Amino acid sequence: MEIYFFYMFAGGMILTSLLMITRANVIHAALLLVLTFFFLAGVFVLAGAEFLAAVQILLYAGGIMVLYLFSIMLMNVEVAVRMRQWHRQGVVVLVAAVLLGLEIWAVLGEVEFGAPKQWEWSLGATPGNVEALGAVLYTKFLFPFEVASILLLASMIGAIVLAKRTIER
Amino acid sequence: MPDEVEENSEQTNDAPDADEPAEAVKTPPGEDLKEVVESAFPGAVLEQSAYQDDEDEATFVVGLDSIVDVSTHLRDHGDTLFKLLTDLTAVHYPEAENPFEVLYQLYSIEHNRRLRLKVRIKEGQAMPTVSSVWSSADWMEREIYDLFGIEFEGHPDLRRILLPDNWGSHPMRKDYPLEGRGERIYTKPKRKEIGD
Amino acid sequence: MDMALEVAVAAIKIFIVVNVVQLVVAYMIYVERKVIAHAQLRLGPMRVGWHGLLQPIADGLKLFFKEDIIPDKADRVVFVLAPVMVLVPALVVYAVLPFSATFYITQINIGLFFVLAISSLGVFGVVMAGWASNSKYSLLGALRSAAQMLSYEIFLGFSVIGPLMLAGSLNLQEIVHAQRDVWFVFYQPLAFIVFFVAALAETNRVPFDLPEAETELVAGFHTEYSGMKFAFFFLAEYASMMVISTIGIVLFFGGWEGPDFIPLPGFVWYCLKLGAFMFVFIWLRATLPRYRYDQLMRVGWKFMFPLVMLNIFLTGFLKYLFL
Amino acid sequence: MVGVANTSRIEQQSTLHGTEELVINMGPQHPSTHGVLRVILKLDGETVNDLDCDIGYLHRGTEKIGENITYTMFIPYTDRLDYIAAPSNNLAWVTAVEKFFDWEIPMRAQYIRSMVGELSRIASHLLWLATHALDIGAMTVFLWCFREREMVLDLFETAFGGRLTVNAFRLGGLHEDVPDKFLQLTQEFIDIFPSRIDDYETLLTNNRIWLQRTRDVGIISAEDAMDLGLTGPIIRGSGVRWDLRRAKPYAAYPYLDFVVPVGENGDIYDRYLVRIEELRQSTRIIQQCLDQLPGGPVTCKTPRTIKPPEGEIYHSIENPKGEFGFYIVSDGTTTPYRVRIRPPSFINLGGLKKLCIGQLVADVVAIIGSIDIVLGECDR
Repeated sequence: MEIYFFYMFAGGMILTSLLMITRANVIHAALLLVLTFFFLAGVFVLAGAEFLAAVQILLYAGGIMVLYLFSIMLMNVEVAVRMRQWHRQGVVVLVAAVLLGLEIWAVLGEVEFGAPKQWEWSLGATPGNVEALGAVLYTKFLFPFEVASILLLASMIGAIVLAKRTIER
Repeated sequence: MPDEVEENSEQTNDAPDADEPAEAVKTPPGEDLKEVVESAFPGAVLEQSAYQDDEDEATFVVGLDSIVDVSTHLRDHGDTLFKLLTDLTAVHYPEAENPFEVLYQLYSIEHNRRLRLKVRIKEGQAMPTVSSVWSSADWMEREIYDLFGIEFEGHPDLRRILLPDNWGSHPMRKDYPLEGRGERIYTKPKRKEIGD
Repeated sequence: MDMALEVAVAAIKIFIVVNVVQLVVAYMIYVERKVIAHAQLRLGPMRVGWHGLLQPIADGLKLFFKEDIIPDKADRVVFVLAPVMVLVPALVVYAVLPFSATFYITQINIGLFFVLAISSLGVFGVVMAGWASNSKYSLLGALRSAAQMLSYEIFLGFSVIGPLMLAGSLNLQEIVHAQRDVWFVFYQPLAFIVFFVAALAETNRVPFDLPEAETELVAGFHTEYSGMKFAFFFLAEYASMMVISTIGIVLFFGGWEGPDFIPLPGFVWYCLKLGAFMFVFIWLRATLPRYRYDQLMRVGWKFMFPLVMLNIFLTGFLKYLFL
Repeated sequence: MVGVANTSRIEQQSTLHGTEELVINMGPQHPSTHGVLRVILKLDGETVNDLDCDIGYLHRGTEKIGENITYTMFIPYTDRLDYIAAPSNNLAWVTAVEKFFDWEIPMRAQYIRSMVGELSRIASHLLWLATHALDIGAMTVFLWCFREREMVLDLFETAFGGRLTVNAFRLGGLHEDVPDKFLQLTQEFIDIFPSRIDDYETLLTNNRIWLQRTRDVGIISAEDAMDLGLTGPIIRGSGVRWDLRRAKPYAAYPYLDFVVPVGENGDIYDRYLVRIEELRQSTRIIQQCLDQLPGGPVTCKTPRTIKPPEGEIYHSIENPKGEFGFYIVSDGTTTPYRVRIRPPSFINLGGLKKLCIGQLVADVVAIIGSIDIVLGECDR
């Protein structure tokens, strides 16, 4: 049963991401990206990481993507739609695609296919998901966690300074 | 009843009538104002009148060229301080030599006085704008332009204000027909941008 | 077989909850109209049924049969999807809300987090509606609302951390159980103030109803909507009011539990508390003027944000000392 | 004529790059433009960078009509100017025409004129408060104010038979004496009204949100107010103690005792306070009128046909919205040669641009509300 759900979510993810990169209308692309996040969250839930799933929706879909939309809406989408969408980068794209394909092939070669028995199919049953995450995050990985926070803080202050200069000018 | 009345107003400006009776018997209304104007611009007041010698109806006829200077002077001079342009309008006398009369109704809050300035102009003659003297003239001049067709030179934004842009005539003129199809004169919408 | 049964039971529960929610929402609108009317010396709806009791049904029918207008220059797909995107998250959240000790659709151990995550999606519908309408009022409303809802989501999220620290769980049932003796509102008054203000802002209620401030933006993001699509926005607004009230009740007022000396079923307690919350919402609407956009942001970032941070710090400190 | 929107200085420019200013059209069908006012706003985000008003949707050529009918026939037309406070307009017209003559208007008529004038001020200020509060989102005040406005309209009905367009006065006095019931009902109204004003103030005056929305918003200095020709409560809100009822008294105002309230900062809140105080002062004036009301006739002997001598006069009164005046040119016939209405709403609205630039779009609504315009008089 779960495997069907997995294929459903994974397939949806691939489909929506493909649609996303081919849309001329930026708003449509952004909305499709939100859908992609949803499917990703579904996969996370199947993998038993419902905290991660909720964070995925809360932060990426509910927070960051709204900000994206916010700034996109301020642009003149009609003008953007009429603009040229395909830039002459075919060669670069081809090279990148071949490289990516090779990488995927190499990774997939390592993985055993068949029943994924190491995955715990559990929906809300495991007790310690959130607790375990918190415990690990604040003990073993405290230093990287704090480093990441400071990095984000620095970038936020930088953004504010840049924006403020524009306003004052 | 009237005699029980007490004046508790903190109004600062009910005084000017006090020194009036002694001299007002002889001098026509607005004589002191005329002196203020004449001291700076001799001969600027072409005519002086007042309805029934009412102080509030004092009227000066001023020349087309001096109206802006006289207005500025009347606004700024300490004895007049006509800071409020109460009203700005026009009257059409089709038979007269100068068929349009443009009126400036001034009021001084400090001295509680009124004064009316008049400029008589010919058909097609443009008035200088006083919107640099009183900002309130902006819309009122637009209204005169709209309803009488008098142009104001130097006006920042002279467009029709009450009637649609493509209204072909000026209805407050006396020759504007009151009924019939004559009043419905259309012109194509003409985008006239003055000051561009 | 078991699974089929489970699915069937869940489906029945979902069916009940969704329908009851819609009916309750319809009558909440009725109650709001009545309460505001009486605050304003009017009678409110009086014509349909006894004291206008059937008014919500009549309104619903009217909205069903109204002509559905899609503006010419609108982005049709997004325009049609937007009301759905508003309503669905508002209803999905009901999946984890505990209405009583026994009546709920499901309980998951990240319940509260789930609620916050899903209700944060409502803003998409609003932004989509505003943009797809291709109208300047709608766009302004959507921009305002996106900024407002995003900002206040942060305060809402932080304000629930205090009670969470006391309860030690994200599971809504367990949070309720943790308040058997004392409601958290007494431990966490600061958090409750911030929560309540953020709740008003999240649900676009007076004094934070800027996204649909009718005297400035006509109707904000849903200016161009009519008929059933408009009804969806309406339903969603009131449904999320109920959600946020329920969260408030669960976090601060002991959920469905009442004092022991008054023997009332849990569901009745829940309804009473919900009614009280709703009444305050309506009461505020009848009393207060509207904040301005920049003032709203100032209230949020300069007043509520420090307050809620102080609350988290204090809670942690005191918990460390005494527990 | 129809179908073509008027050009505006402000037009939307579309570019892909760079900051774009949003041009929005507020009105003529907009809930808070108080009628058919169209305001074109150029916004940078939510800040107003430029503003242009498009008026004239309600232009009926009242001045032109005035040139072609007799002086008496014009009284009902004045009702339709500031229809929120119709008796005030009647008062302006009759006092203006009476300035041509040296009639002795009976004191009873003068007192009733003042009284009705103040009632119409109450009616107008109540409608202003109602809509102004509604614009800022306080919905309850709206209906509370309408409760009292309804009472005032009932009073008009008792006295003159009309509610909105009252046609209250005649040249030379009143058409006929007011019924005793009117005086009695007015007394009743005056008795309860101050407590109702307290009710409004409870909801607004010290309300933090109301203060935040109105304080330091739409500030206009006294000098600027005079420059823009603003009159009435707006200029008093800026601290100029000037009221035509005091400066150029008419009707029974020379014999009445009242205070002219002024503000300090000239912001929306001060205009609000000034108008609220004017409501109280109007109540006081009406009380004095009722107490001092003399007996006797209500109309003087007037000729059968009103033929003012040749000449021109300007006369204005303190309407609820500001200085409302008439400039009349008489050519000695029964119809005026020229009637010019000095419309306070029109001229006050001209100051809107100055008040709004640099403010937020939400403030534009509040500022329009605080100017208190009525388009019937603005467009004439």
